[in-house]
Amino acid sequence: MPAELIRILIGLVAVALSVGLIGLVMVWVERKVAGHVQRRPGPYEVGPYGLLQPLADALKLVGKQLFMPDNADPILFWLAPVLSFLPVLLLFLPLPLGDELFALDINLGLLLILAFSGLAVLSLLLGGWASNNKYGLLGAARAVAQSVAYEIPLLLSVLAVCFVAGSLNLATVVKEQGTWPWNWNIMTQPLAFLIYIVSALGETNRAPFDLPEAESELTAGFHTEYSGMGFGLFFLAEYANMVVVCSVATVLFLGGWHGPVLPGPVWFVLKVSLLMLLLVFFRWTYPRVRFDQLLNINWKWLMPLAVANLMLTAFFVKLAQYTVVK
Amino acid sequence: MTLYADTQQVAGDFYTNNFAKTAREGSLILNLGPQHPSTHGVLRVIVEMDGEYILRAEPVLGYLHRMHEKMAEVKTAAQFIPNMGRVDYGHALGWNWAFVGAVEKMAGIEVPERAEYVRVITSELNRIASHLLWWGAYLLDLGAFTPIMYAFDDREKILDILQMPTGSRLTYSYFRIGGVAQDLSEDCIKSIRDFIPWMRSRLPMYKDLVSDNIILRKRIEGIGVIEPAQCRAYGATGPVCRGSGIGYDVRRATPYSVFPKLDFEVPTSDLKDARGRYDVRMIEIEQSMRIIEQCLEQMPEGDVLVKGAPKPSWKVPKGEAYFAVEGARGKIGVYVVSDGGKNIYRTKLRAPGFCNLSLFAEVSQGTILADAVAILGSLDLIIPEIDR
Amino acid sequence: MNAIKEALKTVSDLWSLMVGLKVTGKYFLEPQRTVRYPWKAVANLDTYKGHLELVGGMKDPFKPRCISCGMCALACPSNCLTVVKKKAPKPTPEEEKALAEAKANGEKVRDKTPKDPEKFLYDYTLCSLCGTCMENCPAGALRFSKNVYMAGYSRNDFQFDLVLKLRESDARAPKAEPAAPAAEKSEA
Amino acid sequence: MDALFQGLALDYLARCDEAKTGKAWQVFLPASTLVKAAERLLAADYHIEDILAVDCAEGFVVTYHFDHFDKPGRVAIRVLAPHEAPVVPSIAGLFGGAEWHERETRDFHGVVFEGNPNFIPLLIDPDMADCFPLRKDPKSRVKTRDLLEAGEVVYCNPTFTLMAPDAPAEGHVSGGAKTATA
Repeated sequence: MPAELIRILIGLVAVALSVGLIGLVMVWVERKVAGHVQRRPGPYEVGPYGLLQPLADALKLVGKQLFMPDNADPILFWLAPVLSFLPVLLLFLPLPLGDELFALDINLGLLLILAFSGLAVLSLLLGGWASNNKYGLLGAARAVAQSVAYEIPLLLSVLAVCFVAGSLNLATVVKEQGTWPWNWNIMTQPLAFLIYIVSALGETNRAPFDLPEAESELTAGFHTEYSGMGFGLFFLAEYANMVVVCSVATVLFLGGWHGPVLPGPVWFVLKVSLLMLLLVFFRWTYPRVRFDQLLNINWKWLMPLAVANLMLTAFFVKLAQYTVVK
Repeated sequence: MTLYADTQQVAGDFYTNNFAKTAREGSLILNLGPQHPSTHGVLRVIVEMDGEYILRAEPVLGYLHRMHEKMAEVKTAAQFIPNMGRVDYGHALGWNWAFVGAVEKMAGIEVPERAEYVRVITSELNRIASHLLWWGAYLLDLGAFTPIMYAFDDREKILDILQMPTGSRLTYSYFRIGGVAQDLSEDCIKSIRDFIPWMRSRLPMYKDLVSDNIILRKRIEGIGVIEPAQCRAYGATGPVCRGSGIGYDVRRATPYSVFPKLDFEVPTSDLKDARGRYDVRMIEIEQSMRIIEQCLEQMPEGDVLVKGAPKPSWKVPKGEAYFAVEGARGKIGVYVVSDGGKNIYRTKLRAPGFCNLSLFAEVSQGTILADAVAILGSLDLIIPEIDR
Repeated sequence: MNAIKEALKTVSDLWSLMVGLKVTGKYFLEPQRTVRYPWKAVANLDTYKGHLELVGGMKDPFKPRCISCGMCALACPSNCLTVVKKKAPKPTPEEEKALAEAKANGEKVRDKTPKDPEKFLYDYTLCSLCGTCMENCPAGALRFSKNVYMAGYSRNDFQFDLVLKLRESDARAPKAEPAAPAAEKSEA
Repeated sequence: MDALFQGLALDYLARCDEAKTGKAWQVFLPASTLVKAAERLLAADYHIEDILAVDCAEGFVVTYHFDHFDKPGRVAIRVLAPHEAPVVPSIAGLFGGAEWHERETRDFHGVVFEGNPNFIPLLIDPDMADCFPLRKDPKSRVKTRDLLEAGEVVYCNPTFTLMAPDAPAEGHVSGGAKTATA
């Protein structure tokens, strides 16, 4: 038992450090990719290739005065950014980076991730509500409606994979898959993968589904009134969430640490990075969808498709069982 | 929290209070602007919202009001020209032309033919620049960040070209009473000739990246429908009325300068919605390039400023004149009355954006917030022009 | 039939998203179009229209061609120009005598007052760079400078005497490299 | 144009040289006829261009410019609003766009448009809404007839002296038979 506990503690510290690092690197990647897509260099002054730019920005954010608007609810206002960041740390624990490289080997790994990622929306709601700002309120309302809606197809698509693997343990799911791309779940579950990616965009409030913070409509949505580290934590949590979402996609659909030649963790990081790059490209390519369209996509397309996919999967899994038994 | 109209007793300025008087219970009064990312400057729109739906909207103007019409009273006609570049930074040459044209009309000054061609070329280039600026900014309103950079890449080329004869990049004061300040140099003409095929080659990319994009189509199709009758009641002109199926273009309706000699189409769209206005502007870019090409072919040699152009002590002849040109946003009209003094007795600037924006309150009713932003953008507003 | 059409349309609609990605992907790999400003200078500075400057005379390039007629100040829409004329030098006694003589003889006396201005005050904060002054100058003594790198810490830095500026350019001329630092590094 | 305004109490109707003044017709109306005239113009598919006032010696000449999308030809409808009580009926009920133009004219000249649904300052700060920047000093005001182009007169009400040349009581009337002076 103590060995398990120590493992978790080490894992937590490692995660806390790496989340910070990943956040900084992702900010740099996002800005650099955006720059190159728009045919400008992106950050390039601070450090080689502007690598230290996010660090400089982070230092600036840390150094800023913590400012709260009049009539805002002080407790909730400051609780919100912290609450948005903390659950993210937990999300990393059950993720298997390699064959033996994970902090928490738990049967319900997937469930843990889904449960804690559901907490994120609470922080957005609190932040938007507590800041006594109409834009914030609208942004918070959008965030809740969007998260609640997109959680369902997300769950359903993930569930389909779990049916195939027969386990909620992420390590088991990975082990079920093989080395080569045609051994990965994406081949058996392409629809689930698509649904997962789209819902993930909705869950993490990434463009083109970044409605809670749609700046042309709501200035900055739920974090309109946040500055300094309050904003910084929201920002960091957003990127950390992105990493989690991409990691889960890698584990479930892209064969996790499997891959030829290179060691497992490298493959894992590579796959996650590629997915992240895809999300970044989405953001810098597409216009934002409208709110009613966003929900329409969910309820009219993703939900029925996800349910149908799940039923089919269940059917085939059962069929396979029978044939195997006989 | 003073979020609701019924509890809103004190907060709010003159306009909010004036607006809130008839507000219904439980609705949300929201100030979009004067500092807001989608209002392109300092436009302020007070909206009464029921959730995401807009019940009522009222633009509040005047944050950039500079009283150009008063300045026209205290300056001589020639001295007022620099002001015209500042009215609309998007299509500054259109305003240059409207004012200069009105004074020329009143004074009966004939402009050399080459100057007319130079005017057409530069103001059409300026129109393309203005449409590109609109295109980028509109996509920004709709949440796409990259198109504005591509648009500015192309617009930059136009600014470089226009910098050669005018010396400025945005607020041109290039036209003079009786001609233009400087002839187009050989270099300048060459870069215009180079620019047109380049711009043509860019348009398919615009189409691929944006115009055909399903998200964009869903965002702008069917929103902000403006009926022709509304265009008449509000005096909406330019791409707004052409997007509603009215083929009205001042260059064709009341031709001025050398436009009768030029072959170009006036694009219209029967969609009447934001998509219609979008399409019209995209086609106008092509048509402007056609006009420029023809002008380069036809342009004669000669002076660009009439002999005996007005000196500083010039007295504006008595009379009145209304001169309208087709700006990037619609009909730019300048009305001048002179009593024979150095300064013009009364100058009235008719800004197309002003009339187009006055439609907004009616059109945005009952739409959701995101659509209202999309409609606002589709009207192509330049706030300094509206506030004057 | 309709359902199939609908489905096909949906697919083509979704394909438009891929086309968009293709465009951004293509530009992602292409070279940048921006100029890294402080390290490289942009190419279009030669047509730039900066603040006004006086044109030097034919003989002495550091003595203004201006004849202090004041047309520019009259034409200026924003009253940013003030021309201060030079006073006639105090005549020496001999000159005074000669003058009186000439007057007595009814000869036309050549005015000794120098034409060039004592001061040519220019307020760049007011100037709208319209060029009206240049166009109305009978001597062609004004032009726009190409000075892009005009910056200052106070408003007073933008109110200067153009005559002085022209003279200063004399002092600076031998050094030969007063141009902006950016221009030097423009290669590479 | 005279057919369009058939039966309305006009003061003055003149055809103008479009190449020189930019408008085809110029009409002076008493304030009471304005709304009816606007109704006719709306029915004839005219669109509103702008509303402005010119501060003349006799009063504010409030000018409404209308134009036609299909058959271009600008019509200037003019109403004289005396300096002491510059009141003109609003046409915002007919032409929605007129609301803003009227408010702008109020800001600049202080002309009151009766019946405008939202008659608050538009461009000028409400705190200094009563300064009317374009009102001229009484000494520098010019007479209407010296300022505006007379045009080719089609009809002139005998009691209307605003545009008559300085020598009074000429009252050049032509085509008056067509338009009844109701």
